[in-house]
Amino acid sequence: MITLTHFLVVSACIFCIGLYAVLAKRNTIMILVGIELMINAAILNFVAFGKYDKINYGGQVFALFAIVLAAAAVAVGLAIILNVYRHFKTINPENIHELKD
Amino acid sequence: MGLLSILIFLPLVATLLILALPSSAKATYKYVALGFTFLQFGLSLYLYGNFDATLGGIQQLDAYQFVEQLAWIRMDLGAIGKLEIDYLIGVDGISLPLIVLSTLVMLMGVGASWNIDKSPKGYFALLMILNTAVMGIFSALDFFLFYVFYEIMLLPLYFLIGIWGGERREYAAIKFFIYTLLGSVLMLLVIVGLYFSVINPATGAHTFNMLHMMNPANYVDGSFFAYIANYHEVFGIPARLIGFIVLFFAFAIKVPIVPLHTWLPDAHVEAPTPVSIILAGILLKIGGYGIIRVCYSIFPDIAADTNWWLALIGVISILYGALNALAQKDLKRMIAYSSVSHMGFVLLGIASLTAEGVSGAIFQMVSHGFLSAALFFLVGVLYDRVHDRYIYNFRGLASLTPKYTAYVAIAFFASLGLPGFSAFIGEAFVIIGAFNAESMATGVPRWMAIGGSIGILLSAAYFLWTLQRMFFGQTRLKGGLAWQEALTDLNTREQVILFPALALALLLGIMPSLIFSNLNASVIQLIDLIKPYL
Amino acid sequence: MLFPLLAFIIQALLGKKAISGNIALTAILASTIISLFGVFLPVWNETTVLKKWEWFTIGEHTLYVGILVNNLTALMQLVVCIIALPVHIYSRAYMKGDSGIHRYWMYLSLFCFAMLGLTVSLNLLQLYIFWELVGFASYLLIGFWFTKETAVQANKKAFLINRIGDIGFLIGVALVYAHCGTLDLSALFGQTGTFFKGVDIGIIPALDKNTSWVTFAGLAFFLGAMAKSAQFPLHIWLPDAMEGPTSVSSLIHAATMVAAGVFLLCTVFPLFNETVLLVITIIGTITALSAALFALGQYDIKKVLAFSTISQLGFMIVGVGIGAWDAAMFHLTTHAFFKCLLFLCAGAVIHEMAHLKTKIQLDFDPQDLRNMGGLRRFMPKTYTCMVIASLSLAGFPFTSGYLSKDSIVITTYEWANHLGGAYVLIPVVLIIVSLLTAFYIGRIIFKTFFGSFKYRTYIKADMTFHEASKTMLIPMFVLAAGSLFPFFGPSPADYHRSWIMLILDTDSTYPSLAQAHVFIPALLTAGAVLMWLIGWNWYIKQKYPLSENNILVRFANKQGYLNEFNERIFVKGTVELSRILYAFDRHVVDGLTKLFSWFIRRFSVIVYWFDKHIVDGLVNLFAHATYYIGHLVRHVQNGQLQAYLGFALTIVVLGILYLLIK
Amino acid sequence: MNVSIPNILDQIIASIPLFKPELALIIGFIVCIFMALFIERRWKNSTFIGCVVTLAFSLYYLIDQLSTTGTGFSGMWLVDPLSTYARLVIICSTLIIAIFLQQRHSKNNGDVYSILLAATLGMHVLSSTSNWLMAFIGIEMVSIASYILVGYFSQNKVQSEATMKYVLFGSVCAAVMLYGLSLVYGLTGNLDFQSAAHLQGLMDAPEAIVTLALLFVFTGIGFKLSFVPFHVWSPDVYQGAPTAITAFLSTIPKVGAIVLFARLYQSWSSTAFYFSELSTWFIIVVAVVTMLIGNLAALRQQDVKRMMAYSSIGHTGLLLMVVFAYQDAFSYLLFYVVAYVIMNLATFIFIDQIEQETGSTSLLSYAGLGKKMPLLFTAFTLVAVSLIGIPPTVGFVAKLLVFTSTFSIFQSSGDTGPLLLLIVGALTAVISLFFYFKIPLYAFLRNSDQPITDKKQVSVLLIIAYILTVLVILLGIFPNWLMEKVS
Repeated sequence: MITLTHFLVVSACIFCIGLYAVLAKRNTIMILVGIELMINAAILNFVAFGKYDKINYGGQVFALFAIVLAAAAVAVGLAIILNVYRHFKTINPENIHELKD
Repeated sequence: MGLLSILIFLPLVATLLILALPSSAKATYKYVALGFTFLQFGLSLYLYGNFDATLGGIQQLDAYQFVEQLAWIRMDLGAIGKLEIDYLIGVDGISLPLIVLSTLVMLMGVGASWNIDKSPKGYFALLMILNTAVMGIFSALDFFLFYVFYEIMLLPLYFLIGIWGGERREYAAIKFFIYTLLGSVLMLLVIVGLYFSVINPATGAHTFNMLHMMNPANYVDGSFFAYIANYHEVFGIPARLIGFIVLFFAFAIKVPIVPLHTWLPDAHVEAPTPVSIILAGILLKIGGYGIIRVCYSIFPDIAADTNWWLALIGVISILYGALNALAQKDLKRMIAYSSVSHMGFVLLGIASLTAEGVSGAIFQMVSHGFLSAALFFLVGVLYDRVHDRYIYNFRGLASLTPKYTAYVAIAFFASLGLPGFSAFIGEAFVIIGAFNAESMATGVPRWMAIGGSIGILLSAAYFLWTLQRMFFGQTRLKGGLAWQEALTDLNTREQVILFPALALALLLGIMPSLIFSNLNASVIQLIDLIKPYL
Repeated sequence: MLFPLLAFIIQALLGKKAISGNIALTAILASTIISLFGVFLPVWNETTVLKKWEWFTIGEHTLYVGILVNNLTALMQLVVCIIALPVHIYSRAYMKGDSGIHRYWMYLSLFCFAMLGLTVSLNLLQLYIFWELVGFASYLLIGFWFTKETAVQANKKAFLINRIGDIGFLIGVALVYAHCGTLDLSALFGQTGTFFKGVDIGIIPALDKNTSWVTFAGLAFFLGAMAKSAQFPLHIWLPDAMEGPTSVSSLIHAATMVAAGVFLLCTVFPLFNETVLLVITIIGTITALSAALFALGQYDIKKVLAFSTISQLGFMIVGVGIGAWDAAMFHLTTHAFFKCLLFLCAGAVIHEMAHLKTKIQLDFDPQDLRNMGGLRRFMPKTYTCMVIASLSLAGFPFTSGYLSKDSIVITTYEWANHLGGAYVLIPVVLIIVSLLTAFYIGRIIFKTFFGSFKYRTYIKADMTFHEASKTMLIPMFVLAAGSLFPFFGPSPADYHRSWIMLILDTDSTYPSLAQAHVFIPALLTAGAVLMWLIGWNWYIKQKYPLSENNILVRFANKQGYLNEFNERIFVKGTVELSRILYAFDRHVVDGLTKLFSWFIRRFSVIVYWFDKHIVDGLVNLFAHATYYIGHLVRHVQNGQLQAYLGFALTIVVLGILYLLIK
Repeated sequence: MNVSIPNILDQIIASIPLFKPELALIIGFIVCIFMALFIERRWKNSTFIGCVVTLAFSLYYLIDQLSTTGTGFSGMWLVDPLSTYARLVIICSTLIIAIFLQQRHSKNNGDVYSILLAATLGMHVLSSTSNWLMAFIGIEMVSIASYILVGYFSQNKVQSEATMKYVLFGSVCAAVMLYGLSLVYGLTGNLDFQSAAHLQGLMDAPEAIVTLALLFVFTGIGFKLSFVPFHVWSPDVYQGAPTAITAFLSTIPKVGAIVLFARLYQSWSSTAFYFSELSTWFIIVVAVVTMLIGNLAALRQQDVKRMMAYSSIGHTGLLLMVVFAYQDAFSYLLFYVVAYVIMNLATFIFIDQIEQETGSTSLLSYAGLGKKMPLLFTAFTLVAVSLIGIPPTVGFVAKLLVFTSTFSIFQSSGDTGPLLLLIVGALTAVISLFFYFKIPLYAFLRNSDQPITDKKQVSVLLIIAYILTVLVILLGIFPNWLMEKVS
């Protein structure tokens, strides 16, 4: 039987993977993916916790909204990455440092 | 709108007028400024004439004169209570002489800036704003109001030094500004603290009213700056002590004392002549005034405890400034350092906590006011002629410009404390007061007084030496003939500006009662305020 | 008293136009008349006049200004006037044609005003004010020829050294004020004053004179007096002060101003306790001796006189020190006359020499004794005056100097005798000094007026080296009259009968010794005569053909070996000694001051360096430090997105860890 | 309790009135989209007008909401004076921003306004909720809208890079926050952070998890407020974005976020439990560090916009101080916010104006401009003075109020935290003098080499800016005009 703990562990793992992707990947798309993973980890948490929240299903609702917003954010993100690519001809964040002190 | 308010805001009107005038009317600006300052001067004289010398002032409002009180800011801050700030102004024997002095010096300043041609509009506008601020500082009795004027004063000065100054003007201006702001922001914290510690007995609300702050009865028990009963400690230091130190620090920067004086020489050397005049003539006095009005009146207990240190600082400033002045090769710098030395006397006198010392200190402030103004003006005259202030580049000016030399000699002797001139009275009574301190048991030892009197000797040394180096002996100029051509003697305008100052120095030297009579009641009251804590 | 002030103001206003000096002259004349008939005669030996007006109130105390005229002050201001008048007249001729003459008169009037004010001041502060004004006037007059480098140096030096004294004075004033709460002279030192009777008016109940502060105050006042009347080691300014015009030297640096110190001491005399008095006496003695010795070695006529002034002042100081301030005042008065006269004569001589110099384009120092000689025949009147004055200085009978000097020496002797022990040294020294005085003044006379004039060859028929003009001579005669005994007392021998002593009489605490009155004057006179003879022989004999003067020749023959002896052992010795001492004075005492001032300047430079680099440096350092931290903070902003994220999240993680393990 | 559908519907209907301004915004938003799609082509500026009208409507509704307080949508939506005034500020400043955009980017800018409205809506949500769900939605709305705004006009490398950094950084923070929220939700089973159950849940939960959750949550808010260490994005983005957008970023989002944060902090710090003191310490430390870093880093900047970015970081520190001192009376919180908004808007309008003149935002290009445009630079200097906090300007009064409230806390508690805040706040004012006064320094004290080309420019924007400047002074001298309103 799968307990809450399993969900939490899994989501924590996903979160960490996402974090790793965000910090380590040399490709902006991959960073976006990482972000997605982190968000999904959170969503997983919500759903898992939501199971115990019988009153007004806050967890599930939150999860739904989170999914929507994440989708929107990622959409915007992709568009902007495209834009960046137009100018820089690369999407490696390392090479994108016009702005700095 | 009482006379005092008029006195304060007259220059503001002048500013608006100047700003309103089209730049085609360049030439009229200075006349506007002159007119208004003159009006102001007359007004201040009128106030001085109608001043009732028997009233003390210091901590009770009814003893102040020309008082105006309007509710200014009333804010409800919920849990913190109501914020009440009054537009409260008034003068007593300590502030009035300084106001008159300021108006006079302002007049000199405007006169000195007669041939400013670099964007005169801004120049005179700023000058007038500065004027307003100064008047406000000397007459404000509400701490918030005081602080506001105190800060407003900085801005015009920054630009006056920064725009119309010499080569290193940026450095000088920002240095001056930073120094003073550092003092004042810390002062703000103390003001807030006082605000919470003091309540207005009438309304029961917290207040910024200085006079309430001077009365121990108004302090809330257990409040931050409450008196010795249940007092706070910060890092093991009594809160009141800290408050006193912070305020003293803020004003000491203005005085300035050693080692907080380093802005002064730079500011003076870089500032244009009129600004130096105002700087030395008025702004340094604000420091001394603040120490008397704020530090000593609001923290009498601490004042009584710490005056030994203050006196020490005073003596150090005297000697240190004098020695520095002796070492200078730049005339203006020399005079700047001499100011440090002379203001040291003020501190010593105040710290002596004797009627003689304090009166002497205030007298010294006044006399140094126009004497230093005159000195800087004289330097400016020289600088206008040949654009050089380096002492060793001049020799035997006496035979070249007799009038100028005469004025310089008089000014020098007046400020080295030759009897018959005002500086002597000031310094002599500071010394006497400092000696008296021991019999009054205010805790200022005699050796400090002696140290101070050595300062008199040193001042004689550097002034005479300069006189000898620059004016006597065979004429020998660095610039050669070109300079001989350039070095014309004083013209009428310059004499018109100089003569009153020196005449006043003489007059006050012979009849000090002109100031002492109005001063005395307040001083005695101040001493009585502090005495219980000795 | 106010006349000179008016004169000063008027002349200040007139500026260049006031050349004649008539104004000053009339003014001083007026004030002389007033001071004689209006002030002196009524007050003298009568009740003291005391007028006061409120000046200002400070704290609880009110200060008054006013005039206080008692015997002492009346005498003093009379002296000032009477000396000042002739000098004014004299100056008209002496200073004629000088470019800055208008300034001269201005300053002179200023000085007279200040000096008179000083004499009649009511309270110590007022006294102090005039005291400094006097110094200021002398500063101006010394530096009268301000293009002369030495003059400017001299007046700076004079003023600064006087400043030292002034500070002493000021400290004294402050102390008195702090303890008695008043500065009124009559209240302090009058017959009923605090110090005189120990009556309680001050903060402290009954005044005990032996408290430390009284001593301190006394010493402070004495410091003031030392500087003003050129006591060792603060005497160094006086010789240099001779850079001023001679008339000025005669008035200020011989007769009046330098005496102000003595006057001050007499005024505050009740303040002094034994310790202070002893110090005063010793200093006075040292001064007298050293100055006399220095005088021996001088060639500049004015310098000799300057040193002699110093040594005479020493006498007066001793007089005060031993408590006989009446004697001191007496000597002050007489000295004023003859020393002033001496200077005027010297002035006349120098004047002529200078004329000659300008005539015969030759470069020599018109003040150098070695260039003079044999002037007797050219300017006999001057010669006479000078001789009278010198006799008076040397203390010959029938001169005023005789009376006053004896009065001091005798009193000292009595005093010493009373105390016994090492104190006896002091009168002995004084006697020696007066002998030396006789010698060097004789030397001047001989060197100036006898012997052969070095430049006589230049004096052709057409250019006459003539007597000084009338305007210069008349004052000299007046003063000459003044330096003879009848002017001061009926008896040529007994100083007790002189009117000054009679009035100012201080009750001496010690018995007067009859024999002293006989023996000391005799000794002095004899010694003086001896000195003169020695001088005579020594300076004349070598230079004049024997046929000149038979009496002398015989005398010389008899005393030949004695002369040799004197010459070798005594005179030479003394002269050498004086040379050495003078060198010492020049290079050590004066050198010390030079060194000191040099040191102060160096020190000030160091302090300035400190100020510039340490104090200000710290400020700038602080600013730069802040600025640099600002720079460090920016390292995070390297433009790397992931670096940003890493940074932020690392901080978060660190925070978490910290919170967990804390 | 399990409420029946009709009840819920009734409740929703009942709470509609509380939602009017937002409804207006929503409608306006949709309308604007269509206008941008169809009408804009024929009728220029139509969307702008639509936007303005919308804002006006919502303003109107807000004003008659002033007195009302209440909660709606089963406690998810709460309306109280704080939120109302905050939304007023937001609406007004959005209006100015809209005009700003219209003035600067008049071509093909239709959609911008709709996005602006969306952002405003998000802000409204932020400022008037105590529910995590709403809060998150609000934050995300604002964020996404701002991403688009920043990226919308991106023509060159710099702008697109700024956008990218903004997006990625923002999304990561949002994700982290979301994770934190999920944990919080798990621990408490409740999404209303003011409710007792929520606090109770936090108290019962194991400390480690709570700590983790709180810090994660703060990450998200920190990104919006851009306090240390989540400030790193702001300089780059501020510099890269068009000035109008920078003005928007530096002011409006912060208003909403600070209100939310204030509510959160107030509710959490009220308990006598470890996470209360934890959040207290968190806020103190962060405030101090933020003030220091913001002002110190600004010292070295040569680009005005970048400098202003740091300065706004520094001001965030002060805002945190306000939050820290935020007790029952919110008046000075609002006062500070208003002051801050006024000053920043004015500043950026000036910067933009100068950029139009000289085509550069580097300080060096300001040299000697004081003679060319004396009025503008005088006003600019006054605003700078206000930013430093020197009387007689609104900045000073705001700062005074902050200090006052903080001091009152210090006096009552007596611990060193608030004192530290006070001292640092005072000192950073001195430091800030350095860089703010670079503007007049270059403009007035330095002399320019290029010839003076005097062209009189009077635009709507400038007039607005001057009005704002006058406000800065007037409110500085008579602050109670404003205070009487808000309290």
